[in-house]
Amino acid sequence: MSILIDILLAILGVYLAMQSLLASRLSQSVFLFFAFGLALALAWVRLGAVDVAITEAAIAAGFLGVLFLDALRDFSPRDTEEQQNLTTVQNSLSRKESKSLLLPRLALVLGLGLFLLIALEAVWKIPEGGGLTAAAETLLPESGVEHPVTAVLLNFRAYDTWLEIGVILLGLLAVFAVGGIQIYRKPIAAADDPLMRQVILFFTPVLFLFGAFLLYIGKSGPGGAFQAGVLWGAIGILLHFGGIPVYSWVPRWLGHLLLTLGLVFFLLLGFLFMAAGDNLFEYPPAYAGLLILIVETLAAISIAAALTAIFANLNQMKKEQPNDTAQK
Amino acid sequence: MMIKEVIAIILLVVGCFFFLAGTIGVLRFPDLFSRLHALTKADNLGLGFIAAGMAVYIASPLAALKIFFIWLFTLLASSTSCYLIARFQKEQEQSKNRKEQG
Amino acid sequence: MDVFFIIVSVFLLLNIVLGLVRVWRGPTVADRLLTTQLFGTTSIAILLVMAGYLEELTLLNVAITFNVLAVLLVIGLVQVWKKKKGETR
Amino acid sequence: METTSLLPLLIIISSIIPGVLILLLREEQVALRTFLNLFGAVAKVSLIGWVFAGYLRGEEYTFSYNLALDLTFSLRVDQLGLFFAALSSVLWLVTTLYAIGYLEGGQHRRRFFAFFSLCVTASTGIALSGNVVTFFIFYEFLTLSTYPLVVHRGTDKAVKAGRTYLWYTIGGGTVLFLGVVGLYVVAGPIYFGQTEIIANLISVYPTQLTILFFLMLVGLGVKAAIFPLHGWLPVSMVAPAPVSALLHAVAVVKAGAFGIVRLVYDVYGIGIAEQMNFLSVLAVFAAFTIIYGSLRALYQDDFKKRLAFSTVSQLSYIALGVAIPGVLTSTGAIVHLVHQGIMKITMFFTAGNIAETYGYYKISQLNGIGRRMPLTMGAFTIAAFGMIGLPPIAGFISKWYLGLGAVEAGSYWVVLVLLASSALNAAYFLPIVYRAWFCEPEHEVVPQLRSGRLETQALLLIPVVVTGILSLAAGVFAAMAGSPLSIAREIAEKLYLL
Amino acid sequence: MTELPISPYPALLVGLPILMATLSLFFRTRGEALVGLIGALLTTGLAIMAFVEVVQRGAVIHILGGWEPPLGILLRMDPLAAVFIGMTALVGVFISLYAWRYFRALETTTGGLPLFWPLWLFLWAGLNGLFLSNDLFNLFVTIEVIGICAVALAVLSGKSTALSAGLRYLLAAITGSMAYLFGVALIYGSTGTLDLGLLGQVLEPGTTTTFALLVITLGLMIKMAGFPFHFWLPPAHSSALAPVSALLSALVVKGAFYILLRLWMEVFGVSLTYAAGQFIGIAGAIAVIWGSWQAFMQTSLKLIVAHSSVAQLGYLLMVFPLLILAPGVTADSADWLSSAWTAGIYQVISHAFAKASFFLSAGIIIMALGHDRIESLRDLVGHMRITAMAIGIAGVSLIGLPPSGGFMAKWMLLKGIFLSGQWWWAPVVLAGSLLTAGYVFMLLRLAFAPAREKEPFRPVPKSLEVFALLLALGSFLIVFPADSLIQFLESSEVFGTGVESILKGGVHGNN
Amino acid sequence: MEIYQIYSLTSAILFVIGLGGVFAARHFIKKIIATIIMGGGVFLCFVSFAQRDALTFADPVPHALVITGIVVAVASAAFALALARRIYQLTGEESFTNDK
Repeated sequence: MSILIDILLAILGVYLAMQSLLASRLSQSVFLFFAFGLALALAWVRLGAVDVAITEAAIAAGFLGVLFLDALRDFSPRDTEEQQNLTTVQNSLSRKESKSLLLPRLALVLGLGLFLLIALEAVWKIPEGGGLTAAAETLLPESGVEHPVTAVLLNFRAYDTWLEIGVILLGLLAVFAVGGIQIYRKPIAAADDPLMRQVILFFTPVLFLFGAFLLYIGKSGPGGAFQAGVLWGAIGILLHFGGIPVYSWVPRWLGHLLLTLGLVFFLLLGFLFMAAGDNLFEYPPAYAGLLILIVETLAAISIAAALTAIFANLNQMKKEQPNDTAQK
Repeated sequence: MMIKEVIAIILLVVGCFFFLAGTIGVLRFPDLFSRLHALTKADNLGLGFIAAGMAVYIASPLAALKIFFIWLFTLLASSTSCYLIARFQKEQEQSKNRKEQG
Repeated sequence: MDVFFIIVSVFLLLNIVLGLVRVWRGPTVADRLLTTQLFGTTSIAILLVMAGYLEELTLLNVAITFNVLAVLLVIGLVQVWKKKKGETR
Repeated sequence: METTSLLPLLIIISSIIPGVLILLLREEQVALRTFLNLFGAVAKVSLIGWVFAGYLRGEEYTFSYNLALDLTFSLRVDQLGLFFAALSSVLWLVTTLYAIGYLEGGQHRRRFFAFFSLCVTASTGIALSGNVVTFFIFYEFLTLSTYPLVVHRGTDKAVKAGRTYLWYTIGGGTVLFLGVVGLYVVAGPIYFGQTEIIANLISVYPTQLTILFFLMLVGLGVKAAIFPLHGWLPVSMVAPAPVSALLHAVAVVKAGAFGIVRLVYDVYGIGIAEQMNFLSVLAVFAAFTIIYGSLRALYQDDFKKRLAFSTVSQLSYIALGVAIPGVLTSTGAIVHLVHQGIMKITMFFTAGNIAETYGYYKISQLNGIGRRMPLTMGAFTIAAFGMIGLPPIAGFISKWYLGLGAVEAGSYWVVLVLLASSALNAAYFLPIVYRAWFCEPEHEVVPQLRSGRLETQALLLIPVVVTGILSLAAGVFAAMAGSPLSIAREIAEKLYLL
Repeated sequence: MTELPISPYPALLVGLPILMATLSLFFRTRGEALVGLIGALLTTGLAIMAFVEVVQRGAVIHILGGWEPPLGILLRMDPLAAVFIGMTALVGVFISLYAWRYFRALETTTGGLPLFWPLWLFLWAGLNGLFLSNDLFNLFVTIEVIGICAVALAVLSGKSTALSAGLRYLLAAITGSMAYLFGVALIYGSTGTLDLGLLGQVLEPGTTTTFALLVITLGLMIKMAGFPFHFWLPPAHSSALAPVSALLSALVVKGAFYILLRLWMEVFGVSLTYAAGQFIGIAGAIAVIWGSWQAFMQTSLKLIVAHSSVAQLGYLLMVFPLLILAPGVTADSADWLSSAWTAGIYQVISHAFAKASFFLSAGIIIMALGHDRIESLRDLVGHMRITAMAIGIAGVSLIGLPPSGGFMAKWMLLKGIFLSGQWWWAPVVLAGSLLTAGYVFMLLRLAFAPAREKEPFRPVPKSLEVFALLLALGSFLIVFPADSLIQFLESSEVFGTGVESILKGGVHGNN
Repeated sequence: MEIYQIYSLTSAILFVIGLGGVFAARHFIKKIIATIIMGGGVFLCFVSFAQRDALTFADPVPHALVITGIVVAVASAAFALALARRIYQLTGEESFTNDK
């Protein structure tokens, strides 16, 4: 009976995914994509992956959603109502064009269909694997935390997590590489909406507290550095919206310090205990819980800083445009 | 069947009704502002009933507090966004009118 | 009781599916925004129901996260549109 | 492999190091460059002399370095290799002298001399290589180091010629590569002289080994300019005279011819090659090339072009000698490696001298040139008579042995080919000689280049006189011990005793 | 596995570059470059020390966090990994030195470029991490690190062509890694482990495994620009800055190849068939011909070099059909395996050196002339002889003429082809060589030709030319230690074994 | 049919939809969305298998992997978005011009 929910959810997810790709307008695409994110988050819940659900909701729907929305402002000159006629003209154009594309399209669809059939058979016939549940269960007491997912993330597979924090920093560096380092500059205009101010002022402490709560609860239940980091990052984004661009208030070195703190501290701690023991990230079991909490806190700060910076840099990227077009 | 379950069922059914009403409103009402109105009012109320039902069902003070907060946040978020959306639409229409006039 | 929770969840899910029609039809950006709002609220309701059904109270945290980020999205969107308008004007 | 010695490596290095150093010098450092060049050339000649003396005492010199798996870089001194190495190092010395005079005041001399050194490195490397892979490595190295020399002038014509040259040689190199790899796969690493390996395998893999033989033959035939693979040779005449001399007499074409000798004698073994009828095919092509090259030479008015087609023809004497089994023909073939080299180099020097001194490039312009440049034309005349096969000049010896051997082997048609070729040789060389000595010059011309009382620059004159005398001496003193003929005979006898 | 000695080097090889990268972030242009260069030199030193360690002690491991697989992650530095790390260090240090000088020279005109150094050190750490990794998921994270760094570096110039090519590259990279990850999910689902060593023992053949193999191979083919998925490579590599192009083509694409090699040899032995090997070989063969032909048709230097990468990577794929044995052939009786392995390794190394040198030379030419149309190469020998020499030498190695590393690769490849009886690959190898010779000598011909008109010519720092030349020479010098290198590799578990396609129990033995 | 199987089948479908989208979609943003949908499919696959082997709790390793994966995918998507926006700012192009 409960399978009905799953079937419905699956259909919803597939439908949303397809529609978000097939939608003729960009804003349609993006909103359907949000909905897809929500459906996916519900799917995680159904599968008992609460950590994943929080992460998905926070970063894939929340953070990425804001980024997409911000991007829409670049991309949708045709989306306003006045220009709908233009869209239909273009649609008919593309229809004419699509005639010549019929054969490759058909080949693509056939190829994908075949691929899908094999994929379905492969996941259907998947042999019983066993997984690592038992192994995680036996080693959990030594890890210093009670929640198995946190234990895997911060202790058993700490190396992956460390690299992942690096990837977030890298994402920021890559964004810098595209648009230059814009975050330390003051933006031109600030918002002056009284209600918005109030909302932001109200939500900032809520976000902070809830983030801290998730960080702390990560020890024993779903939550942890990433979720907390994204929520704290949301503070930065909100403040940016509210006309308080955080980075333009801090000196460059401090901003960079916040950005790299988690990654570097994580590594240095690892090196420290490597000098004592044999291996990187090998914590003495007695202090593991405390160390993990510290590492998580710093990581969350860095993640928050990086996400804010990614958003802020993307948001301010356009300011440079007149210069570039002049060069072009 | 325990008494709290009965209460929960009743509250949930009522909540569902409001949700349905909100959705129908979104689908059927002619213009944005009335749709906005239907959705925000009905859904918040629906969520309130469902939250109340679940609080009764779970019957733990901490969970109840959390559920209450969830409802509160949703109220805040949706009322804010309702206002923001409405104002956004209003401003857009105004600017459109201005363009048409000038 | 479980059956009832499932029915409620399915009902709410169907609600979302109905709301999709509005995303499809538009016609304004604000309309689409509004349906996202609908999705958000309904999802939270589903989460609450599931929290009871699965007896997994941590789902409430998920619901709060949804909540908070819905606000973020809405503010972001409006802000963005306002800025855009300001620039095009 | 029994004794390792650095001497063969030293012989190679003696020209690489000057080459690389010259490349690093500045264009203006003429004296240092000349010194390096001559030092390298002299060092190489004396090292080879030393090794030669040691070899006569019965010492063995091998050097090997294992590159990977069965890919071994191996240098080994044997009689045939030493013979070829001596030829190229001596002629290099002479050519270097000539080039110094020839290019005086020219452009890019640094590059020229550097690649000149690298080129002779490759050539001695080919001579001393101990196995097929090493041979191949140097063979390709030779292609690369001669390319900049061919395009040296940098004119569009030169660059075009360079392109033709490359396509032929790289194509040939690729075919050879295929053959060599195939040989390694079928027979394992083959050292020169280990003919028993193929002899044992021939009954197991007859088809494969046949295919491989012809693949390698084609690869080598490109450089040896056997018809129809000769197209690059006349075109690359645009290169400066010393380069042509080197290409035609010492390095490139000889590498091909030497490769064929190695392939037949030291890889497959003369017995197998004969038994499988490889040789008759080679003989037919060689004979055809001899006649074809001579016929084409008849119609060339460009001096160097005529010489070039003559080279095509003369080279195939070597292939022909290899293709007819017998001690005498083998002797003829091997000795022709040297004889053709010194005679042809003389001729190219002559052409270069005339071009440099009077600016004449065509045969029709050569009326009476002999009176103005008696020494140069004297040397040319000796070389031309040698080519025709008049005794007692070097060319006569080779032809004599080839003819005798052919009779001995019962291939009388070869004698006919030789006679026809000689007649043709006479037909295209004698007019030049006649013009030079007996025709009146059409008009008085002032030489562009003249130093002192000599007919041309000393550095241009000395080499041509030396090689002219050498080609006479090689014929006159052929019977003496240590002459090219006696060595070649020794090599051939060893081959057939084995 | 666990009885191998534990060494700190694997952890340091990943940690140190990242530490230096973050440090360099705190400085401005000059300081950033200095810290970055120091980081590059330190990493090189570390890599050499680690290499020596492996030579002395054999394969070493590092158990991260002290948790052994399957739950934990293991870093393993065996001879194969050591060779790749060593290659990265050698090529990387020259490119670093070049980049240092190059950006200083650029600074006078465009104000310098920030972020090159942190990104490059991150990339280096990612590459080291990839070569050391022994865990399917960890490999995914490292290829993502590499992918993001590579694209970010590729778009550093900020030109719209570079950005467009970069986006294409990034989308291809993400698609590739997602496909790879899908395979990983299926493998984990069916075995419950991610450790390569354990997987090799427990993986069972079946539909799921075969499909996982398919998607993983597809994903990695996209990442390494294997034939049908090569579309992103030429624009991305040709539009980047010179040192970046060199890094991308010399090192980055090799990462995906390394994973492919490792997984096919160590993990997927059970579901590989002779046909699979042939299939990937065909992709490689087409790439060789197509890429060389495309390179031949280009008119700008960097595009020639970039298309040539497609072809040269094709040779790498052609090693696979030799390593997958036909049914009934055992690894002991297949005497071509070490030839095939040597061919692969030497193709990787010599291509890294030669291609890096080629791109660096192209950078020099662009710096001198402002563009890289091939007509501008006229009389290159006259005014930039060292660069001309570098191009010549690198080109010779690409063609595979002796005695270069490329020759060693081609020789061993051809030998393996004949020994295994799969002669049908031979024409491809030869045709590829001839086509390569075609475009390389087209360049050289122009270099020797006289200049038509005097082009405005900006002086270029001599040291740049020298670094390019040293790299080109490197592609020759690597031949000399070949014998000891192969012996060193043969002590590794992977090297010298082939995948026998007789499946476990002989159930799925049909192809 | 068990619950996890619904999701694992869905995961395959999502993956293929995303894969098709990457190739067929024209607009940059849609291509980026397609890659994220692909990623969603892959992560769903991981988690669905984790649910299958649940003892006292579901297999935590896939959950951890998926969290890592989501973050990595988001970082790449942010970068792609930056590129797409920059290209649009500089050239006004919204899709690859020479695409198919």
